[in-house]
Amino acid sequence: MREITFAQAAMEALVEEMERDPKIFHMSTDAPDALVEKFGESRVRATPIAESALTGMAIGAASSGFRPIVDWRQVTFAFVAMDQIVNQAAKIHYMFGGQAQFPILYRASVGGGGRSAAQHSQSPYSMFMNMAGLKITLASTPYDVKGLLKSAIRDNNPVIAFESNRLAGLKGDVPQEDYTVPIGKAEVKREGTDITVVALAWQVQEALAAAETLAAEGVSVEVVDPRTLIPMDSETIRASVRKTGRLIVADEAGPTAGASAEIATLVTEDPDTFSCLKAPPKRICALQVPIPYSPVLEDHVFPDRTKIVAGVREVLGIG
Amino acid sequence: MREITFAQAAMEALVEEMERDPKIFHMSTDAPDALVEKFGESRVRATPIAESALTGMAIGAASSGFRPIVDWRQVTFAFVAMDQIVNQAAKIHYMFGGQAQFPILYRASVGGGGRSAAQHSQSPYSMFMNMAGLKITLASTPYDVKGLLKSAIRDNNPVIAFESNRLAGLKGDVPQEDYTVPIGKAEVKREGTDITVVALAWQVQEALAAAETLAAEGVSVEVVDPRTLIPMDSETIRASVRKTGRLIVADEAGPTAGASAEIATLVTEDPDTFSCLKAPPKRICALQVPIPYSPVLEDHVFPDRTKIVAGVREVLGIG
Amino acid sequence: MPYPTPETQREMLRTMQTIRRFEERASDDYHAGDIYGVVHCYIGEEAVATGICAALNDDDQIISTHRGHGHCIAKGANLDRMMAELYGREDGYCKGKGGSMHIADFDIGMLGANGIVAGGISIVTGAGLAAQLEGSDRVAVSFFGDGASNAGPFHESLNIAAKWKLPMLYVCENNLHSAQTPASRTLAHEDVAARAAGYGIPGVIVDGNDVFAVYEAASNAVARARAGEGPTLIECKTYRWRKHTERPNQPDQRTQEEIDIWMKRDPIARLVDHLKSQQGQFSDEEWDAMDAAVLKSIEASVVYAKASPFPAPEAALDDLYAD
Amino acid sequence: MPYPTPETQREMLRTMQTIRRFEERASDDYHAGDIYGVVHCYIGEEAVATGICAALNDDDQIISTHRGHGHCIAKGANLDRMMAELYGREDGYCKGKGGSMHIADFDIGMLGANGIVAGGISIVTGAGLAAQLEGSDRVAVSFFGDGASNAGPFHESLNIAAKWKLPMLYVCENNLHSAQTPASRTLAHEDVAARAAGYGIPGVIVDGNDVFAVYEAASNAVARARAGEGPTLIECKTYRWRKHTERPNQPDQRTQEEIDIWMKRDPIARLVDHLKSQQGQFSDEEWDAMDAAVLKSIEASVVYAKASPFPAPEAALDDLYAD
Ligand SMILES: Cc1ncc(C[n+]2csc(CCOP(=O)(O)OP(=O)(O)O)c2C)c(N)n1
Ligand SMILES: Cc1ncc(C[n+]2csc(CCOP(=O)(O)OP(=O)(O)O)c2C)c(N)n1
Ligand SMILES: [Mg+2]
Ligand SMILES: [Mg+2]
Repeated sequence: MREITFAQAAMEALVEEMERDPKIFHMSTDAPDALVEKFGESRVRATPIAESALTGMAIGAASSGFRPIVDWRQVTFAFVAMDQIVNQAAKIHYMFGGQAQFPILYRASVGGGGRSAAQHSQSPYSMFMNMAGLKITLASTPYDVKGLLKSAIRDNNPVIAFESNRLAGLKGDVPQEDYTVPIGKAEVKREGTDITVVALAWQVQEALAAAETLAAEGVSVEVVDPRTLIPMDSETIRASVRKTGRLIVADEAGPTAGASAEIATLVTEDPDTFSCLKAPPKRICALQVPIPYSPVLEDHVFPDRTKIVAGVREVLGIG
Repeated sequence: MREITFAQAAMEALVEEMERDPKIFHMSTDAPDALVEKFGESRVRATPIAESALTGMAIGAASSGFRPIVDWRQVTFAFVAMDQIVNQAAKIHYMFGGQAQFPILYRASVGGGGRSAAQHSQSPYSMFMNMAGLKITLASTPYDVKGLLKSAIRDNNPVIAFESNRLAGLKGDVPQEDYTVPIGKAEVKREGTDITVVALAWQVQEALAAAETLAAEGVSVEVVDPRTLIPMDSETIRASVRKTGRLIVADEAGPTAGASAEIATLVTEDPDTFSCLKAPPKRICALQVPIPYSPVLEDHVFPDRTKIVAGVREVLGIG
Repeated sequence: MPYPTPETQREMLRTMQTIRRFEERASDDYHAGDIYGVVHCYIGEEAVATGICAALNDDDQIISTHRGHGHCIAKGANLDRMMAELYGREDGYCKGKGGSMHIADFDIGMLGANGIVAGGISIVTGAGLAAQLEGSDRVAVSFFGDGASNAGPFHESLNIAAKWKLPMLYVCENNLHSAQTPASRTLAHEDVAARAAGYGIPGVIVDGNDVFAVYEAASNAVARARAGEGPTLIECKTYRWRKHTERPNQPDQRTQEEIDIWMKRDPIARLVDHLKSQQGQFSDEEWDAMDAAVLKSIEASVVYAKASPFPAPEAALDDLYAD
Repeated sequence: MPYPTPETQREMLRTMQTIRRFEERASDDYHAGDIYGVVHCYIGEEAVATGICAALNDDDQIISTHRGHGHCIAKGANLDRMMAELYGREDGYCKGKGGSMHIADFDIGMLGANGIVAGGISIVTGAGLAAQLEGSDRVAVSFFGDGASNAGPFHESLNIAAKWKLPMLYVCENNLHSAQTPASRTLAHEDVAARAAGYGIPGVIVDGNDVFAVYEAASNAVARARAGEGPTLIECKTYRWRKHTERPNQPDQRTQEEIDIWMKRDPIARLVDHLKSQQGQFSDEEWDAMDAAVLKSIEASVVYAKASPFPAPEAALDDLYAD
């Protein structure tokens, strides 16, 4: 297999799907060169800075037989389009009694680490989880992002694919052949017996590194990657916690009403899983502040492998 | 003391504060008659339908020495203003290093029950909880809404006051004298020993009714009302659960990444409280769907006293 | 432009009267408690939807607003399924999930009423983009109010449609009010059509109570759109006779004087007068018969609605996702 | 309008040169790794901020964009604290929390650079409303790009400001590009100023590389605003010399030819030529001395920045709320 980066894998998914299906077109405020060269300016549209309009136009085009892709780029730019996301894309299939389909892929970068400060750094996926009607993916590897984007493009519903900025350069094995990663299936990224770390996106990589460190100390960490936030594969997560009896959720978003709170609650509210818990669940998240600019501040805000290692030790009552 | 409605109490808060402080002015797409008559069209502005602009204008006016109130009306209308809420109001005090103050009250109605369907019925407060930088109130009684609105208006930060549609006509005692309800303080609305029901807004009324029903069966329910969602008074909630050992969160919002998930997690992640838990926490929430129009559908979606009673019995393993 | 054929004129009249009678009935049944939530009536503005849709083909697409019954009917929606939706029943267009503010019929190119002011403008612009991408000669029409014209999506959509020469009609129903607020307090320039200049597209003002004027403007705009020349902004000056909504406690700041002036400009009476004045073209009897037929179809829709069951409560969980 | 006084002209030149030198240094130090994140340079557009701010009083207010250094400097911001902010230090304007895209100085009426395109337009409109409510004669100025003029907030804010006659200047810096996308592909009408007609306000086009032209337009608009006659839209045609950002891998679709044409229209060289051509008004030595002084102040700002400590990590938790 080839090694390619997360960003390359994502772009491959778009290229291959656009080759496969002429009904797919792409809109974003700057058009990606790789797509323009292959598919031309009509199918790959550089648009005015009007994300609200793009988001809505995708809905109308989708119900007219197309399969639009809108790249919001940084998720913070998507907030100008929030009405079209919350009140329109998420609701209208349901509200109109299911009479039309809206196959749309919305893409957005999340996260931080780029010293880009508060208006270009955020991981607000839980805001989109709270409303009903969307599907949401959040990949952690090049393999997954390509497979998830393909599933998202082929899905007949609006799907938001969030991609963590920090992963863009991450390399990993990606097959040449066509494949998909199903929406709604978590993956155990590393098996273990002492504690479950449910990690999201970049934190999967951090959790795997932490697990490696801890393995040297004889601590066996299971790393579970939900891969899609909606629908959430609660069964895989609960099964892991029933096995290990302990839960950490690692997320680069702030904790408050976050995906981390949802995952912790999915675990604790399930009577069978609750009865297996040997320790309280723990969230290892970003500090609950906007993301600051200065490197020393930004690095302090985000969780990382060191904080996960410390958290595991705390939950296990060691060191 | 007088009995007045929730809506009247809220309006009194605005009138009294505007009388007290000439720097307060009001903007909304239709101007409330009661305010226009008292303060005139300059201070009480009927605006174009441009909630994004209003939300932003409040920020600029606030940093110039005013204390604006913007009534978004239904919260679903506020999504067009989401950039100004998330990227601007919530972030700029922090992002600019605290150099200016932004005392703003944003008001919005949440909830359902009015057969107004998906685009006019939603309780998305957890979306606003996930971002850092706002304060958020959610009152359940006429007394609280007046006191909380006064605190919100006097606060030097952007505060969102969510008010549940179903409470508008609820009557309750409200003193004539000036008083405030502090932001960040929960209230035990009814004491009990067997189970804690943390209830939000309209669900406080439902939980109190359920508690009454259950009392007749010898079940003692403690009802805790957080009253503000940010900051959340986790200590009062945890203390109650340490006493009762059992938790239900009742919320008219859908559960997923909701305030209910946050409250459940605040309880379970605290080691002292976790060790007191005799049963898994339970969420009694709206079904995770957009709100449908037809009465039979809408009523099926929302939680109510009957569902709370059933939930309490289930958690206690009775009936 | 010559008048439409007599048959088309009658068709227009039938459509306008159907809108009016449908809403009179919907209002009655709302006050009787059979229809729920919020109902916004279009009465007084019937010539706009009718004149525009008369210029469209069946496969052309429109999007509507919170005040959507007129657009639905003018585009050819089924009255039974509309009424059943208002009644919250299983056979309603949205299986009871939508109600008055959300009637849609994608099969006839009616992309939905929309409860968010200006919420539909970009959506239907996407339908226009779809037509262009397909190379079809379909056009797409956005209906919206004077109030909506002050919202961001209006601007973003018109700019894109103009730049990309999308086959669009942007139809502003300027009824001089947005809820309780008069347009004179919200529109910086009293003519919404004046904004077209900023996008380099035609901005046309028509008497929205004159169905022929609306039809003519629409026909020109449709021809332009089909020719690949891009969008037109059509501002129809009109008026709603009723309060903003049918809610019992709905306030209304408008003066009776203003209302009276506009009721004298009744678009339906005008068309009837026109038909009658064209000697021998339209008799009182014909008009009565037409109205009776319209009323019958409305009555039938109520019968249909009442016969349709309420959805099962559990149906609330259906339709969240497409397969 | 007569030229500004020679002293004012020199002041303008000093401001423009300060902007340019500040950014040349910021770019160098960014590439050296001392400044982080994203830096957008204003070089080539200095006459806009300078000409506009020269027409303002100290207590007038402005809001900026992601490309904000020029606006800060023209409004009188402290170079030391600007540079310290770019360096991410404790003595920076935002204590290191904001960086290049978020420099603000509320004390001098600079309401902040803003990382969201069009994000500041409504905020500063609120400052204009505050001035009006207070009865003060302050004006407020929104700077934004051609790209931002296609976004909803532009439309909503201009309509409100026009309707309410707010004391506002809306200054579009049309540098013919938004990131990689040329304005010719995004603006339905090539002149943003054409949109003013839709709001019934003046829309003025000026040569944005001619500081006197900008100053004159600004002075007229300020007079109009202070007289209670409402806002003006001023479109300044200009050009950025550098790529969209200073990122090493920043793409650039613009042709060298286009860049060269605009570099020949250098606003600074034009002002220098003007000063020199007015016999005896400005010598080479004076210009060299001015530039040397400017460079010295920039150098001093770097020294200040480097001497300032990084914030303590825990400071990340400060400033979330005002007391
Ligand atoms: C974004 C948004 N803001 C406010 C409302 C509340 N609202 C519903 S209809 C209406 C007035 C709309 O006026 P206009 O666009 O002129 O349409 P009309 O009702 O006159 O047909 C308002 C303010 C809404 N539905 N959506
Ligand atoms: C809402 C939003 N969309 C996209 C971006 C990304 N972005 C940053 S600057 C820029 C181009 C802005 O162009 P313009 O307004 O003309 O200003 P200029 O950079 O030319 O000064 C874009 C697309 C953003 N910051 N905000
Ligand atoms: Mg109107
Ligand atoms: Mg530009």
